[in-house]
Amino acid sequence: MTRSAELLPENVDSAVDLAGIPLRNPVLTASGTFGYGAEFSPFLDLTRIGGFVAKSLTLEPRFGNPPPRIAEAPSALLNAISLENVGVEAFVREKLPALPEGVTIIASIFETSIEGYGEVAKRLTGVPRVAGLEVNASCPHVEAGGIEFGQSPSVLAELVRTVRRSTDVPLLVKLSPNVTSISEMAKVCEAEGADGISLINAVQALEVDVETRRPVLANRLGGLSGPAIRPIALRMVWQAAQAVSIPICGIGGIASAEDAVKFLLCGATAVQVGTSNYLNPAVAGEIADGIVAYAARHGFAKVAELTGALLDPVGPPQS
Amino acid sequence: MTRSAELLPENVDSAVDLAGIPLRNPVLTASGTFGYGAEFSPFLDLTRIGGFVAKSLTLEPRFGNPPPRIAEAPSALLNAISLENVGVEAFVREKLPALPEGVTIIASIFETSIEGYGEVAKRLTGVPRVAGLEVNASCPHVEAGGIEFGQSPSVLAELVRTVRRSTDVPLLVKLSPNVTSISEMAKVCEAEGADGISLINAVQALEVDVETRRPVLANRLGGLSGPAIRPIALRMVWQAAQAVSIPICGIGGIASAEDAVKFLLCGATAVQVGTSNYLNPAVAGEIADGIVAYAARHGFAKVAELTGALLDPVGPPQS
Amino acid sequence: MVKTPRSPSGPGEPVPEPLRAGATVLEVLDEGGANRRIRVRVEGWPGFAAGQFVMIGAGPVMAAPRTDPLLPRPMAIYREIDGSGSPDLEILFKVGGRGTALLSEARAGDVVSLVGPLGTPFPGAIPGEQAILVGGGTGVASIYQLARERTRVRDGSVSVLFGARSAGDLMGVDDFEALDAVAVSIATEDGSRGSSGLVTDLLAAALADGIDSSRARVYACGPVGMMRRAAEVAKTHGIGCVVSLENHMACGFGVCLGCAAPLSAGGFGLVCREGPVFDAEAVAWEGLP
Amino acid sequence: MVKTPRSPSGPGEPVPEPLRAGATVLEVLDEGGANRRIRVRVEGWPGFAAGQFVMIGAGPVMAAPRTDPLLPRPMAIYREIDGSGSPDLEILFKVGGRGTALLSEARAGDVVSLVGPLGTPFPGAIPGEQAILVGGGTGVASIYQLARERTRVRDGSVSVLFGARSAGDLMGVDDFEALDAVAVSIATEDGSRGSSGLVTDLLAAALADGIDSSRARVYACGPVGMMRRAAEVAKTHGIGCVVSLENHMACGFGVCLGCAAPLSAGGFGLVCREGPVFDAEAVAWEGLP
Ligand SMILES: Cc1cc2nc3c(=O)[nH]c(=O)nc-3n(C[C@H](O)[C@H](O)[C@H](O)COP(=O)(O)OP(=O)(O)OC[C@H]3O[C@@H](n4cnc5c(N)ncnc54)[C@H](O)[C@@H]3O)c2cc1C
Ligand SMILES: Cc1cc2nc3c(=O)[nH]c(=O)nc-3n(C[C@H](O)[C@H](O)[C@H](O)COP(=O)(O)OP(=O)(O)OC[C@H]3O[C@@H](n4cnc5c(N)ncnc54)[C@H](O)[C@@H]3O)c2cc1C
Ligand SMILES: Cc1cc2nc3c(=O)[nH]c(=O)nc-3n(C[C@H](O)[C@H](O)[C@H](O)COP(=O)(O)O)c2cc1C
Ligand SMILES: Cc1cc2nc3c(=O)[nH]c(=O)nc-3n(C[C@H](O)[C@H](O)[C@H](O)COP(=O)(O)O)c2cc1C
Ligand code: FES
Ligand code: FES
Repeated sequence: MTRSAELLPENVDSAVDLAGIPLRNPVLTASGTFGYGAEFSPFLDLTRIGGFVAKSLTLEPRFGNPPPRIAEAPSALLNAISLENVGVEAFVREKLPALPEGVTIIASIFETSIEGYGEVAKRLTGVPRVAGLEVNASCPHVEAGGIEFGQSPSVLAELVRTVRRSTDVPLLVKLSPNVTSISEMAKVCEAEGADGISLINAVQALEVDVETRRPVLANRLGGLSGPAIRPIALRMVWQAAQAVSIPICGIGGIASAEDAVKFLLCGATAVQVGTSNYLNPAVAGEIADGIVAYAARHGFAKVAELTGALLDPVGPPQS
Repeated sequence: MTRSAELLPENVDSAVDLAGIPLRNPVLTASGTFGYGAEFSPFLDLTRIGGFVAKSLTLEPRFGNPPPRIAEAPSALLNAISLENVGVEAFVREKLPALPEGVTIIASIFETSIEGYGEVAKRLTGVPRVAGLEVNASCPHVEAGGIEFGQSPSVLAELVRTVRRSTDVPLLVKLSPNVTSISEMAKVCEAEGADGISLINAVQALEVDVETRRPVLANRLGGLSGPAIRPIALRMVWQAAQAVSIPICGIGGIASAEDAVKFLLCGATAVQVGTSNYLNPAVAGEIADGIVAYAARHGFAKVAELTGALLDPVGPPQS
Repeated sequence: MVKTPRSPSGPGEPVPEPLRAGATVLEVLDEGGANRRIRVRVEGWPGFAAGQFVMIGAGPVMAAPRTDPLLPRPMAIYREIDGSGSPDLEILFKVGGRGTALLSEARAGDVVSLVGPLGTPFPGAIPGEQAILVGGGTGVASIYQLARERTRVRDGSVSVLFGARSAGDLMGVDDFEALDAVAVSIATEDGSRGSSGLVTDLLAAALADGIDSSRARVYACGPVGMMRRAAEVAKTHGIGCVVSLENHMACGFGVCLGCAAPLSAGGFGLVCREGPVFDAEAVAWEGLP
Repeated sequence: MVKTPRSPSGPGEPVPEPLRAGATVLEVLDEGGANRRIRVRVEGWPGFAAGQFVMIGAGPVMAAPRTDPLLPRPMAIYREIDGSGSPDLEILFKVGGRGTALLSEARAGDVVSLVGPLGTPFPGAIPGEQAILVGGGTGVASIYQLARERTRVRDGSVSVLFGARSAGDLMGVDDFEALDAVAVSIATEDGSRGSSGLVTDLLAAALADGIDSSRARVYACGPVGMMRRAAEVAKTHGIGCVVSLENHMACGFGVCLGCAAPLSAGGFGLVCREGPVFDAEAVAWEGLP
């Protein structure tokens, strides 16, 4: 598939279909990094991007971890926010109506029990503005029985099954990167009826202050995000794309259109921008434009054609 | 353990015992990043550091992967060198004698079969200059049956058992970070008689060139190393230290004495400096001096007392 | 377009809508020791209210993107150079870690990324307010604009108490002294300038001096311990205390939830949005790192 | 202290022991387009041999350590400014990616990290050597010192063939022209300077021009395709060809094994240690990316 003719960006079709969610373009913003959307309105026209994934919701409003909750690491952010959110009711009642028309919203759900997940999913089903659900199976710093939901194939299977039974909206499952085989986890989601998978969540990590001799986060462990994790995320997206045929939403360290294109080439249908939103609250819009420009320059008439368009490495000696 | 009195660096005892290997100070250099040692003699007096781990050896000399083998990533290096090495015989015959007296050498071993590992371990047993063996169970880019030796508890157990039976020299097992539970893997090593564990090896990753639309490495997947992975490595060292009582050698992104101290505080007895050697071939010596200076400033009379000296995070509200 | 954030004194003044911009460095001045003053021009700057801050890049933007250090740094807006409405801002900062070290190397013409103005400003003055401003270390940078504004309060008074480890750590003293009708006192821990001791001792002395508690208010910005102590001293005298917190931040505009401060009413407040200005009573000090 | 590395012409000249140092930037000159010339002073510089290179930091060392971009960049030592033995070095480079972009912003007084001199130099001259140097793009930076030295070969001759996409991409032409007894020819792909076409066409023409194949040798540095073609042209005329490869490198001194080039004899050669200079015949071109 070598393409020669360059196109004009206005002749490129940027729309993609992510697991039954039609998106204007493949750029979403990641849960927990975009608040409930309205916070970005001074900086970004929310209809310029594909949509956004809201902060993960629990049944009841929740407080998070005590501070310090964040720290800086090489090319990365370390965080342990935990479950802090307004709760599903306030989200539906206050946050959704505050958003302008034409903004695509995916709700993210999280709970400490599988039944809890199912319950939150039910409450969000049939809510007009909610285009899809993302199950956060991967929050790396919540001590729910020790390991993450997304770290055990059997627990993950039960979780996806339960949520699938609770809702008929498009269902994405967001995977934890802290596993031996991301392919295995992706297959579990596909088998249990997920419409798509999102990956990766933050990578479990630790940072220490040598002067105080203490962990920098009150929670001790946190999740590493930002550019540092991008090559790990890209590997996992590529591996998952080999393993399943449901669509993939690529996440991890995306800071530019070029970064986003890498994920599309490796098999992602759409991407989510996370930590970069903090550094430049307009970045998601710039990335959306940049992807179209890339597609045009490389002669792709549809952005959707970029998905999986990775070529093989330069070959071994041919002589 | 609050220490008040500062000490003079010359009054600090820098020696540590790593799994039966006496070290002048806790700074080793990591396998594959220090060649066979002599390459560093223009830059660094090798007796200034605790010792070095040589490039992993196979029974026969081996060629590695075709180029490109390396690429840059955010705060990181991505590599897919594979098995390239001179073989165990040439190492013993040519490389060891080239090293000055007083240099502590740990040989690293790698093979494509468990029997192969055992055989290499045998060949290195009783060789005068070899102070210890490190089993590289983790090379993330060698396609030995698909997964890494260090990714399956049962395979790892068999590997450690076999090598343990083949040698009586101090035995370190170097773990792969590409696992769900590093604690489980650490316990396997302890149960099978390893004298210590080293972690982490490079994290499996992928990088893509959007202009050529190809992976940047000929091998497609590679191992991510350097500062980007340090908080992940630190987390794994801390987790492993909770799980086992054999000594731990901490590896991953160490670029300064401060970085090294973080690993010691989290439970490492010694550390290995990898990628940073490429950027500054004298860095390991500077780190060794810096650790002693830190111990002195913080009133630790022995560097060994830094191991595990991490305090709890700032507490939750006490009122 | 304006929005109305929550403020410690109830619904606050409308504040300008923040923008994201490249700020052009005009100059970086050495203010002695590790202290620096950076002047930047921000095209389209919408103005700010006393107590607001910006998120400023960790070092200038260079020819090629660098991802380390990653996070921007929160910095109080010290003042607009030519008074209200000027797009030329001044920030006073101390070189400590990597971001401030890199920022100190910015040269005229360099561009630094900037998001702001952010945060909920100081509340409006009490009629005839006797404002006592307490600044510890770099905390004084957050209260200069407040001092300036409080001098305009009819029948009011403004005193500013500076605290620092040593004379060399003081910043901005000349600027405050140049303000009309502002009484400046200084305490240094080593006694190298002003009285010897803590700035909260100065505060205790000032309040003991017989003050009209119905018109007095204390404003404190500095290390947590100092603010907490200032609040206690004020409370002893039945005087209200407003503080400006300096938690670590990733975004600065309320989406990362990283800057949470525990509140005495339970739960957390976002320092970047509900703060940085809080009523001292609202803060659960024992949970603040 | 000297060591004797392997060289394409058998045991080579002893080369100086490398050092690791902070190099002080003297100036960075704009050479048109993306081309830059950086001058640095390296205290204790031990000298170098034609064909050697340094690993130079991706941008200047700043007040605080930054870990991105991480790797140093390999750059040929263009020349010592005041002739042999001077600690002032010149490097010619092209701004392409992040490291070279940052390096181009270095200012006088800045420090860049440097390790070198590294690599196996060009082999000694054949008696009466007729040296034909072919430089494509930034490849010319690797052959200036060689050109200079070959002018001293008794009864020899030196011609230098420059190739570039366009006139603006050429670098160092004036320096080569200023050398005594060096014949300079230029080819640009767009014909904007010199003849229109590829530098390897110039080479073919030069060799077809009747040359003493027993005394002639071709030296090529530039893009892989260009070097490969130069080697083929030379071979057609029964003339030896020496190339200087530019693989990606992490360390530059033989320990990361990242720079491996496939060899025609099987296996790989380390470009940083066995090279960058190789006999063209020794390279398995089809395996070189
Ligand atoms: C609202 C607000 C206003 C501020 N105003 C000023 C000001 O006007 N002048 C001034 O000198 N300082 C001010 N500070 C503190 C300033 O933000 C920190 O000193 C600065 O972030 C430290 O960065 P660094 O690169 O030196 O440190 P590093 O140690 O490299 O920082 C690492 C990370 O920790 C964070 N961090 C470290 N120390 C602090 C701190 N004390 N407060 C908050 N975050 C910290 C950094 O932002 C960064 O994310 C303010 C902080 C806040 C929250
Ligand atoms: C022995 C040797 C001598 C060289 N001499 C010169 C010279 O004198 N002048 C000059 O302009 N260039 C020279 N090069 C090429 C130069 O090293 C690259 O252009 C430079 O590394 C690109 O860095 P960047 O930051 O612009 O690119 P980036 O794309 O940011 O680089 C990313 C990574 O890829 C590597 N890389 C990218 N392109 C190349 C390349 N062409 N060759 C090797 N590595 C590359 C970088 O070193 C870095 O590790 C030489 C290369 C070698 C091996
Ligand atoms: C401060 C912070 C809070 C986050 N909260 C959530 C969350 O509530 N739910 C979730 O699924 N992911 C959460 N994430 C993970 C991100 O959505 C994303 O998966 C991760 O940060 C990797 O992407 P990035 O490198 O682009 O940030 C959070 C990340 C950060 C940095
Ligand atoms: C180029 C390269 C080659 C490596 N080769 C080996 C090897 O042969 N055996 C091994 O156990 N680890 C090898 N490693 C892994 C390192 O020893 C180390 O575990 C890893 O790089 C993480 O440490 P760092 O971040 O300090 O580099 C290699 C790493 C690099 C970068
Ligand atoms: S700094 Fe991000 S929410 Fe306050
Ligand atoms: S660049 Fe490291 S071995 Fe050549």
